[in-house]
Amino acid sequence: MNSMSSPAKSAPVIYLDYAATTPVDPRVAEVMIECLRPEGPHGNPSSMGHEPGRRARALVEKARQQVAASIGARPECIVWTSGATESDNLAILGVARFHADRGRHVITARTEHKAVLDAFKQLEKEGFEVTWLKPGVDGIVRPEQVRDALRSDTQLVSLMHVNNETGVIQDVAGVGAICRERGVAFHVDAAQSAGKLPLNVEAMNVDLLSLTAHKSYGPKGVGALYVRRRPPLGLKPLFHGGGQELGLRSGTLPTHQIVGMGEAFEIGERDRESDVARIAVLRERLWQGLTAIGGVELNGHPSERVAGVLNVCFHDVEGESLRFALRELAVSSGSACSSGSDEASYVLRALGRSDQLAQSSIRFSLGRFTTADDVDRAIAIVSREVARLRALTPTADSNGT
Amino acid sequence: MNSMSSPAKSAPVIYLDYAATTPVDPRVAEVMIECLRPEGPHGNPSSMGHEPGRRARALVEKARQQVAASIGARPECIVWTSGATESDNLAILGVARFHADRGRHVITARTEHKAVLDAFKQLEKEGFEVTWLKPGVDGIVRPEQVRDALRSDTQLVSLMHVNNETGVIQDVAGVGAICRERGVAFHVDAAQSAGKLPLNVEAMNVDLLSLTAHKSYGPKGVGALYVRRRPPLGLKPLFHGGGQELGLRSGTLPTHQIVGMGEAFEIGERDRESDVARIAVLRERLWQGLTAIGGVELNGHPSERVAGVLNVCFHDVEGESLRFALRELAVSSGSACSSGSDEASYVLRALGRSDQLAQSSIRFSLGRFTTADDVDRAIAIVSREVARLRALTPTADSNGT
Amino acid sequence: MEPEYSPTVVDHFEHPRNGGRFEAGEGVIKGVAGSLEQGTMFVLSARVAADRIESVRFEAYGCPHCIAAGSWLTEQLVGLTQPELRAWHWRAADQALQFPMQKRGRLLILEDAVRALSEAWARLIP
Amino acid sequence: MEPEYSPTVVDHFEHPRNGGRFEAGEGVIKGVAGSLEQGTMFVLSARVAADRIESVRFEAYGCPHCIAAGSWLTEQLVGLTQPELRAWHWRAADQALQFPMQKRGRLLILEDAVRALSEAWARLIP
Ligand SMILES: Cc1ncc(COP(=O)(O)O)c(C=O)c1O
Ligand SMILES: Cc1ncc(COP(=O)(O)O)c(C=O)c1O
Repeated sequence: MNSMSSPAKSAPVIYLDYAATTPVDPRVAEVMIECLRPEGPHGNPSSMGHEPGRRARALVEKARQQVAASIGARPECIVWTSGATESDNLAILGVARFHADRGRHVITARTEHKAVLDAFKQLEKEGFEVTWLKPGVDGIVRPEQVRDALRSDTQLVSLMHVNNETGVIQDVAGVGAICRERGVAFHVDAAQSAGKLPLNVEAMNVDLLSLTAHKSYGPKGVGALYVRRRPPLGLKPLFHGGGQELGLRSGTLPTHQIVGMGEAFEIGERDRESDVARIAVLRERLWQGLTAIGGVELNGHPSERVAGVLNVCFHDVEGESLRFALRELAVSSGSACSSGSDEASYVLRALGRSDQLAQSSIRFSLGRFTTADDVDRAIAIVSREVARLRALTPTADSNGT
Repeated sequence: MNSMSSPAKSAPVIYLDYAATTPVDPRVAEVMIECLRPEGPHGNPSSMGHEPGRRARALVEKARQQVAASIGARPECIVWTSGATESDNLAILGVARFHADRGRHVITARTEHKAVLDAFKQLEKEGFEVTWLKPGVDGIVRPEQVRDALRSDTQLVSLMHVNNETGVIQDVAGVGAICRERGVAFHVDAAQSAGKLPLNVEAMNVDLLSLTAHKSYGPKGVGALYVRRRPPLGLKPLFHGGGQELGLRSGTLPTHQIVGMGEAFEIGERDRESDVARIAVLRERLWQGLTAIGGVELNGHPSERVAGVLNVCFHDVEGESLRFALRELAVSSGSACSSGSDEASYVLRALGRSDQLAQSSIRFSLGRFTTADDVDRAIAIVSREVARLRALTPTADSNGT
Repeated sequence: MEPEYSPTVVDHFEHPRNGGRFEAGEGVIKGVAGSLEQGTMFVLSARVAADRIESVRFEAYGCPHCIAAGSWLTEQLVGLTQPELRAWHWRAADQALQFPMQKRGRLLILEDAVRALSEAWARLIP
Repeated sequence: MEPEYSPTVVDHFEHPRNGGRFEAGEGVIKGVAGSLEQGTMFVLSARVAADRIESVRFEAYGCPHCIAAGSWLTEQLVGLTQPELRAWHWRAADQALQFPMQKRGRLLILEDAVRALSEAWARLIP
């Protein structure tokens, strides 16, 4: 087989895939690098019996405070994990399995990330009944839908804060209030909202909240789960061992990773408003450029969305060709997180898009290091390529033989 | 409460706790740091649709080859995890749960790491029957013990290669041959052996092998599980999501971590013989210095042990005072991995040591950056402090009132 | 995994030959197959003179392999007689462009478009 | 978690006062409690003159708090009368050395040693 897929074009690609993962902020990289140096805090944070261990532990605890502060939580409610996939699974499988004898009904939405969907599918295999809420064409699940779905044996509701494909924001506080009122545990996947929206677990009545560092300029491979402690929420760990993290998550704590996440979240919260303002302007500039092409439509709610994400469908251009034509841009179609399948995005399908339009949709996601020049070059490339491909597209009157 | 635990002494501590975790080798740190830079491979390795993603993926796959090569495996048999705790759980819970209908008997030893013990305890809760093998006073489980314990419904045998507390080496090849003959899956926790002993999954007849980077001069928070692919071994994942790692381990792959592990394992294998030779000399020097003190005994087999670990019990000195007296040394008692409990090591207890002697045992573990000067200073400190404390110890004739 | 494209596919995708179509008129024939809804559609139009094809244009909606196949085909068909055109077989395009196995079905749509073209030509001849 | 030691404990642990014991002989009394097997043991020996304690030495096997308590005690007991010694209470050591709650039991062993000392003294007096 000839393999020949890397772009022959010369210019470096324009990175507009911040929702898939962000570069590490240089300020974050700096504190991580300090940890990796020979004179760094290389001890095992569990080795409290000696200074190198305690030094590492102190850094882990500082980071715990940073992450906790960014979501309005107490530090002891933060459990370190390997990322949001693990956090989602720990929250969902953990709570449902712990309380299985109290009820086996659980609720989530069809547009959740795979990490949530697949955890719920696992629960189905374990005998739980799942209510899969369908959002409106704007991508939004109304809190009343949750209220209507609640039953006396409902154990858990899970709803993401910001959708990774469309950037649409859910009314998690609205859902949280309903769940709290009914005494049902409420989990929020906030992988895509940290540093983009204010987060407060108390105000939002959230019991469990999943975070990951690599969507917010921190390192890949570290995340956290917020777990309400008062009153305590029973949770079964996913795996077992040294008993770190109060037994909820065993395994040696990766100091440099945790320190990076702490720093990233502190910066993310401190710079949030200015970051968001800047990115919103760039996003608007991109949107204006794209609409000028014609035959484009926004996927998801026009205003209930985070600043950085623009998911757009292009009429009259086939998806795979569009993506290949745009390979000077690092953008994504469907979820970048599910390893490169060619299927139409289940999220866009749930929003009522046809297979074809879903496949001709592109997610542009902007971030802290995106420049106006990036945006202008992206607009130029998209305009040129869409026009070029559309020129080859048979017109409607050609139909039939 | 007054808190006053940090050593008031001035000299920097001497790090002799390599079995708890190692510093990152500067050559490893260098390749990791490259990944964290703005111009580094910051894409999501699952984003195969664009160049930044493919660049990251290529590095992940190169590291997979490095790790695979170091254990004589094919790269597609390597599954990335967050560390050996997760690998152990994925292997043990994964295989047992997948094949639960074929048999519910499993075998392990009492001296395994908590990550293995607690995974087996979880299996007990799920209705499995566990045979807990008891090693001899030398810490060794004889292959015949495994043979005798095998039953027609035995699903899995798990035995560690090198014990983390004593450094004792098990005859995993001997056990592997028996398991292969009987068609029983065989898991080996090799967290402590990579870079210290030759590892070959084929020669050792191993079906599953747990690895972690941070015991071999790589970063904390990344590990791997070797999973035999021919014939394929059924395995249930611990958590669910994007379907990375052939569905066995979902979650965004942490490029910098994986690259670090790959480099660490390549270096570890390349430098293994010279590292081991150098460390064995230092270990012997330390042992000579300690025996000269008198009233010390080695824990575990005198020769079937890795070069770097020396676990020694001190007669007539109380454990907590000994540890506090030695706080200029970063050493460990019991397992450093179980977050600082004060209990006597269950490993040493299983070897027949009294609670008291187990508590007065110290694990000295040496590594790549240990110097003769470190060892000499350590000997001087231990000699001085043991003598000082023993001078206060009541002599035998004082007994009774 | 991202599908992989051979250099020929990339070349034709980047620089499609003979895109567009001829105005309906004397000596102009057309062959259409597939549909936008299906995800793959080809429109071939050709100008024929005497018993040979003089030139071909294409429109295509589909993956890069399809776009490339349409472009490539416009060069291949020139000079063919009607029986030769009727005998055209998808394997020719497959050999030139190395379609991945799972995309072969799309070549059958291309073959259908060629067949429609040849039928249009047949209707023209009497 | 590593137990935490107060500055007083660290000081006495690092620089124990009056370690050792007096040779048995005229005016020397001894009080023992605990055992190595138990993990905590104290041996107190004192030289008494007239009705006061002149000096005290200790041996101890146990955690740093215990070592420190033994050391500290040797200074505290000097000058006590026999009734004062008999009245000695573990709380005095606890206040000075801040034993963690779970280690208080070890102070009772210390108190036993003091009591044994006072009984040995009582046996001496008649
Ligand atoms: C909404 C959402 N949840 C969960 C995840 C999974 O996070 P991680 O890659 O840290 O496992 C992602 C992205 O990958 C995400 O966007
Ligand atoms: C033998 C053994 N297995 C498993 C582990 C756990 O590894 P990790 O810290 O990577 O989870 C350790 C050390 O912590 C170990 O020594």
